[in-house]
Amino acid sequence: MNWLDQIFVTSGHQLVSLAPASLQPAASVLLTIAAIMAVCGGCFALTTIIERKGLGRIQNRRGPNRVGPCGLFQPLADGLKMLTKEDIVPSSADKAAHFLAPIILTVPIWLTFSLLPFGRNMAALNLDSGVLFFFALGSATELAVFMAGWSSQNKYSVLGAMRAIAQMISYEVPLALATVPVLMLAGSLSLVDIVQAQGGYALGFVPRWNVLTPWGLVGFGLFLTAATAESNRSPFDLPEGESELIAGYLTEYSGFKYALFFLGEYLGLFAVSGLGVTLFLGGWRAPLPILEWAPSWFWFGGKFSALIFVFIWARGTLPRLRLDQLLNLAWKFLVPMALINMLAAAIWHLSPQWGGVFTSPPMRWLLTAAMLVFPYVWLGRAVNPRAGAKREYAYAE
Amino acid sequence: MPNNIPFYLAAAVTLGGAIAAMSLRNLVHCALCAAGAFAGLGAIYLQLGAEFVAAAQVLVYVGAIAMLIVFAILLTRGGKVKLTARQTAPNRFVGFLIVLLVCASLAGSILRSPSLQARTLALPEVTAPAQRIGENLMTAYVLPLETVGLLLTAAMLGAVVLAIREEPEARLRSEPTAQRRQALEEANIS
Amino acid sequence: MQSIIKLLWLIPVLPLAAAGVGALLKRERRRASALLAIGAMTGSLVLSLAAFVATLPPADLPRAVCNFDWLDFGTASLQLGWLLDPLAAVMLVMVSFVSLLIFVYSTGYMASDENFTRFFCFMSLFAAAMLGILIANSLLLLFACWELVGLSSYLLIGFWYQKPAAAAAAKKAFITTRIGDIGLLIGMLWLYARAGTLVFYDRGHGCLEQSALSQLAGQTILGGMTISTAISLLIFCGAAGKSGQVPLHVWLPDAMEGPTPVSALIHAATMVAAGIYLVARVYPLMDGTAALEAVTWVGAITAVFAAAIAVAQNDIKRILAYSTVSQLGYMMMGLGVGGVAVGMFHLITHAFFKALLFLGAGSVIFGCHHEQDIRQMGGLRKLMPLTFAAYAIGMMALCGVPLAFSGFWSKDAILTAARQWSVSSVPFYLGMTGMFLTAFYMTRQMFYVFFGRSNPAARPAPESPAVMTIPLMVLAALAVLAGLLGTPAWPWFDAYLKGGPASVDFSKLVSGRQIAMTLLSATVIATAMAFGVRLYRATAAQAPRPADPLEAKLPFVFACLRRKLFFDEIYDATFVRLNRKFAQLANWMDHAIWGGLVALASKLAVALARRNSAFDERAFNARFDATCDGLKAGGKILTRWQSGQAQRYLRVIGLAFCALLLLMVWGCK
Amino acid sequence: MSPPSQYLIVSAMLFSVGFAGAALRRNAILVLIGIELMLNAANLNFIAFWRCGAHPEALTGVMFTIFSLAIAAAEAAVGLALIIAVYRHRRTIQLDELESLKG
Repeated sequence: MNWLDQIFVTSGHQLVSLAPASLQPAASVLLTIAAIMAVCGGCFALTTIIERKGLGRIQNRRGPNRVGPCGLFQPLADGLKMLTKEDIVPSSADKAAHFLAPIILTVPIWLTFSLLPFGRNMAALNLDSGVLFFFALGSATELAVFMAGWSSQNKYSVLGAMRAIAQMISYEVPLALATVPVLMLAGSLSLVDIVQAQGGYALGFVPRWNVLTPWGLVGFGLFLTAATAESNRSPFDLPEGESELIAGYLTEYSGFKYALFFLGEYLGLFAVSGLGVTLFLGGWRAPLPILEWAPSWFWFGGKFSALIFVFIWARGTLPRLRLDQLLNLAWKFLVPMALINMLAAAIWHLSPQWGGVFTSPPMRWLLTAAMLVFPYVWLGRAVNPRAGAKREYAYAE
Repeated sequence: MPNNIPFYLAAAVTLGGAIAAMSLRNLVHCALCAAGAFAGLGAIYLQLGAEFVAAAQVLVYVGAIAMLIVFAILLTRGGKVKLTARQTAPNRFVGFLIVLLVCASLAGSILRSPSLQARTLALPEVTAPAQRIGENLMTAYVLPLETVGLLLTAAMLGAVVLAIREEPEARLRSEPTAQRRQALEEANIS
Repeated sequence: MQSIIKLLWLIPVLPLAAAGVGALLKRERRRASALLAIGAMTGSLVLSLAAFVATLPPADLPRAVCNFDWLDFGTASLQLGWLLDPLAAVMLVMVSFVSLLIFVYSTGYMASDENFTRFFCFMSLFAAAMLGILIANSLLLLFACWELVGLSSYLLIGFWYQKPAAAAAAKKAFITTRIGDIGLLIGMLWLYARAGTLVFYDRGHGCLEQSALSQLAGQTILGGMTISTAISLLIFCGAAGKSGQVPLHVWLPDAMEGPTPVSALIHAATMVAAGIYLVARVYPLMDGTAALEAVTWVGAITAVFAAAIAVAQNDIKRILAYSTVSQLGYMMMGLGVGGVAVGMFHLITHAFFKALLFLGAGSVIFGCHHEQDIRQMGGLRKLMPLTFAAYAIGMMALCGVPLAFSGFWSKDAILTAARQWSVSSVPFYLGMTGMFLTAFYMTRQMFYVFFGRSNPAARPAPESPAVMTIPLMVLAALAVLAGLLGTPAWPWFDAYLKGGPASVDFSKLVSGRQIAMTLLSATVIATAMAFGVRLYRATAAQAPRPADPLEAKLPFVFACLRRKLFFDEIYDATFVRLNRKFAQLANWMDHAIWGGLVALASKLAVALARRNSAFDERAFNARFDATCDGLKAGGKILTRWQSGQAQRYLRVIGLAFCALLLLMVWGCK
Repeated sequence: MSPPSQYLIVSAMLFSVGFAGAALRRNAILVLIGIELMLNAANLNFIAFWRCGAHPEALTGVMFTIFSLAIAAAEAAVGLALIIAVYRHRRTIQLDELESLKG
């Protein structure tokens, strides 16, 4: 089954070897870029239709079903519509910034895909400080959001941009802190090494994925929450709260640039999902030893799709937060919880050295789980002091 | 030197961004160009093999400092361009001469340095692995690390204290809300 | 013993952590703070018991120590450490047990106080410091904890700092004990200078071990006094301050302004015992020196003196306070005449019955709505039967009623030792007098509080809640039973401290000397009680109470005693007044002498200057003005450089930078 | 041009540009940006010397740059907070109008 696992790698090599020798490095790079762009572009198209269909299901309606079989060609139609629409630039806008914002938004996100290991030997770049790079590129999008909001010279745009930036800065902290335990235990910032560190099975069948440890579970939860906020998705989509801000920093965009923002948003979602899969869900590793025969990219794709589905599900289910709730959640719950999680991971890591009962996995489990459950309950109460109280509803007379 | 093209590109972005940042009229443009210069410098670090520093550079300068500057510009109403206003400090020609002098003396001293002339070989292949940096931070540089942590905390507190808005009527304003809350509670009880 | 010593540091650290966490709790988290303090104290008690069990004979070692370097300076180093020996272990158990009971009691007594959490935070801090003193194996660590005890007692006495009396009492306690502490500090420094270490026991190198002791005892200073005597006296200063010995006792009765549990914990059971413990701890240093005689005399005088004052007091807690001072005197006397075991045994028994009395008094005060004047009480026997019973047991134990009560056995040991003291027999008679007075004033108090008719104005309430009475009953049981550990027939306590097994020998109980002592004590106490009953039965029965019958008979003596033998007045008239006078003198010196000299000098100078000025005006000034003008013009040019323009400065920096660079690159070839 | 000196030349130019901005522009925020650029130029020097120096395995230049980055972050935060505070009091951040420290 090895050939199936490495099919993309070997076919890529063969394609590159067709090129003249002097151009082979460049050809290899171009091929990788083309492959990533094609796959992610395809995913983008597919996700839009799946999301609309899925939301439709959740809301008890059918979703798009006119274009093609079951509405499957809807993304094509949407794309055509976007591309042929008039590109309107407000007359008072700052033209250069207005033009550059969508580009600056999408380029760093494309770059992040080069770091993800999509399968065994399938990472385009194995940077030594990959995770840090990932966050660096993610933080570059804040500037693009600011440019979009400010250059539109529209109050709604500026307000939306400011909200988005406040949200992104706030949630970058827990996002980064939630990943720290993984880095600590893998001993590396490289995504390839992190997947490597999650190899093998405990007891012969339980995979050693980070999510299957107490701190990994908590870290994954924190990561997922912060990632949702970081990619401005519901229930954290305040910057685009249409009832308050029309469409936030996107208000003055139309046509292709609007499509680019849309693309950027989905690509951001893909990027954090891919990172989540890599950091917590074992990357391209199979969940059971008997399933090792399936190719690694299949498992990555499967976990990735499951995560995307969770995001769609959350969007269809959860109501939008208020701004103060949003910031309270970040600073009073996620950040302290992530710090405690780091301590728990450190204890998990060091406890075997203490000897005695601590070497047994159940004891380590209990210890770290206890360390995390109590702060969870306590901090949860601090964020929402009325939790547990009897709910009171105000009805109209 | 064809293999040096990435370096020239990054250097051009850095210097171009810096020059634009220092010469444009619109402050927000200046800040954005400065962010570009910071990012270009990150690219140079990457070429030099300092991956970790490059990532940190982008994270800190583009992600944080540029955003801070932009916020400061908006808070001080610097985004509004007054085209009539003078942009440069007084005695600009004297200043310009001094700047030229600084530039010339720096460049001259670099070009004349005999120890730099001697190293005409290609760069050695070294990298700064993140793991080694971490080990260094936790062993030899642990005191500076703690000090920097303290400094950052102090700076954060200082920045908050400096920039916080003094509100003498803050207490007065909170009282009506307390009353309102009480009223709401009473309404709930009834 | 070796295994428990590793964990010994936890005993003080647990309450310390509870205090730290409690300080962070919100004021509304009353339950949490109480549970935290009580939980930490329970942990300490469990560890203390474990430590105690480890020291029980046959123990593997006489004592276990654990030392570590605290800081190095040059070639010397300061060591800290902790130790475990029978002396420390028994105190640990006593302190943590009594503290725990008082914590539980406080949850009832302080229930309506709004600063409940602060109270438990301070109490935990106090307990931590006290336990720290007990396990300290270094005079330095002991001193640090000692000062912490002082601080926390300051905080606790002044707990109701809104009351001016409480604030003043806290200040008084702090300053008075500080006077003693200066002695302790000097003694400590001297000891360090001579012995080179402050660690008590360190495998033969400690300052209480043979080599250091013989070196200290070998050298003499002024008047043939050995250095160990001098250092011992200085250390005893600290102990006297903390334990309220004459003449530094004045703070202790005033400290009753604090909440009653505080009085019970600090001024009955633990803190005042710290002084006794300190003397017991450094006993090897004092052994065989003249310092022990000083300890004995101070103790004996304090015992009588405080008991006499207690006769004329009307505040229920103040009486107990003076009684404490008096009993502390007994302890000091016991240490002086009989050694560690005698003094410490009375300390332990006293801790139980005095804590019992204070908590009983607290219960009475709680029931009488914070009324503390015994003349306003009365008839509480029927309303508070449990409190009455407990209080009566405590009172009997305090008086030393023979055979059944712990106070008898411990006091008996002291008096027996005093009888055999080779130096003088006066302390024995003083002790007997003190015993008489003790029985008398306790009888007086009992009649006033519990007998007679209740005062309707005081609106006495029925019995206190169970959380308060249960500690009372536990302490009452202990006040009786603790004495059994040190009877002459079975001197277990003495043997335990020495690290050997105790032998049972009932014949000692019926030896002629013992019977004589018992009969003598019984006679003295019975006489005193009968006297008290006769005097006060009639008075107590009337409500409102008439004047004190003793006052009617001996007005002058009574007035003197009521004013506490004028100690506060004497201090005001001597030390305070002297201080003020000295300040006035200094002030006058400043004004009259130094001021006069200065004025004279200045007058001379002025006269000289007048003469000179005329000359100057013509000869020098013209030129000088010209120079000044020149300077001023130059200054103006220079001020233009300091323009306040940051960027101009930056440019100058740039120029300087260029110059430096050029100099470096092209200049130094 | 030798490898180290090309980086040094870029660094020198960056420094000069930053210095020019700091010395010639009126706006305090731009002056701050100029100072940041100068700091960056110094960082580039550290990295270049680390790479071309005799003991690259010691990571000295890299460590220094990391600390410098942290300090730059603190400096920017405090500097901008100062600028905002000054703006509140004086309603201007033009440096030539802020001359209360004039001698």
